[in-house]
Amino acid sequence: MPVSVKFFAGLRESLSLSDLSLPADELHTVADVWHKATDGREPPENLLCAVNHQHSALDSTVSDGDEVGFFPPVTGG
Amino acid sequence: MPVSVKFFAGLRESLSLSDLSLPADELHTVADVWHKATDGREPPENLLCAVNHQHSALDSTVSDGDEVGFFPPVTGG
Amino acid sequence: MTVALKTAPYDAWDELKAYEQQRLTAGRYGACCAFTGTMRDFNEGDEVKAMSLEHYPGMTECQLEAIADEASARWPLLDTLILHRVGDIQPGETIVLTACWSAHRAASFEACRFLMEALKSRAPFWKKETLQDDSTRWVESNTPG
Amino acid sequence: MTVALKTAPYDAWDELKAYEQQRLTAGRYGACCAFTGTMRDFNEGDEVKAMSLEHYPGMTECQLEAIADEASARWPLLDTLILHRVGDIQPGETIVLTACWSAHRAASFEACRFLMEALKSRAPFWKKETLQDDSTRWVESNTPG
Repeated sequence: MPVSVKFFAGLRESLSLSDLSLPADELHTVADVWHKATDGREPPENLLCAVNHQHSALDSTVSDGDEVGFFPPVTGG
Repeated sequence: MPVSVKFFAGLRESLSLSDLSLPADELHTVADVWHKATDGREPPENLLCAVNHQHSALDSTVSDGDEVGFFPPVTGG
Repeated sequence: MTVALKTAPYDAWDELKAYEQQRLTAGRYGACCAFTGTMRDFNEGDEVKAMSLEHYPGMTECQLEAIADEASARWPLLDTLILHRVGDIQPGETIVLTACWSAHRAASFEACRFLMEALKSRAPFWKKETLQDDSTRWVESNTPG
Repeated sequence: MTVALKTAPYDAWDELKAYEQQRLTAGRYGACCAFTGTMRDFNEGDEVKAMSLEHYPGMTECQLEAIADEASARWPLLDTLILHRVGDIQPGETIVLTACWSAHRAASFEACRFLMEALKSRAPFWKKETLQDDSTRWVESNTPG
């Protein structure tokens, strides 16, 4: 099962990336997913990440079939 | 001008006193008003007093024409 | 800023909607915190059939206005509403409504809480409950905030 | 407990009235604290003409439900309601509504405040403002609570 990757808000716009599907091989952490999806870009300082809809960190583990989200600080409410 | 005295809630019921008008002479403090109005009863520990609709204490000053209120702890809201 | 005593049942949400439409300018405020206190049908382990709310006419309005003024002095509020029932009340009916409008949420939350705490300790209202056997009792003290 | 996303304008007070009538039992609760966050027509010194609220479908609902569950675990609540707009919003429209019902006031006030603070820091919503000259900008950070 591939890893599904989603970008939101300003990050989606600045990277021109929205939805990706990446082969799970060699993707062990959220950081691996970020680097693969962005061709090795430096992650922004205020980057937020989620794995399967739960807030996560760059060193969180990723498994086959996971959904990984990347987004800037949230501003709802 | 006499001093107007009002009792409320449980205190009104237990003393059987509601509205009184007392000559202002010799009434210098709220305590004086209490003693005159109640024939020298001991004021209850949790007694609250108001002079002209402002929360006051037994040693607060009373003047001609003032309205003095006596009541138990408030329980609104 | 509005403070009013109500002698008949009122719907808190209808009152808020009407007040906001009449008194606030849409787009100017970003936050409203509202609180309703409602009569429960039980208290201190007993079923309560009805309640009567006595107050001190004149002093009540004076104290509620002072409390609303104090909130406006302490927080940047755009408007404040306090409604309070007096007289005979049935279970389920709204007793008190407090609401504060502000630009940002902190002021409205803090001021609305302040209004309720101040009202509960300073506004001259007294509750008398009627129990199932038609006996009555004065409520002795408020729940701590 | 109800969490819902709204794609069209809604009246917060109508929603509260309907929810209370349908879901709460009159006489069982003594306190309700409600908060509304409304779109202002100005922000950071600029006039704002419109707003678009992006969110993370799936994660949004999951986070809002977790926040509501956490409130219920921390305070003795009878019910909790969270509504949040997504999509295009006009100034004056309600963005968020949170409400907590409880027996006594402290729980409803504290839990309602908690819902808003948690929502503002954890729920994946992002505001994009359209200014008078039709330029757009992402809101970078929330007002501190």
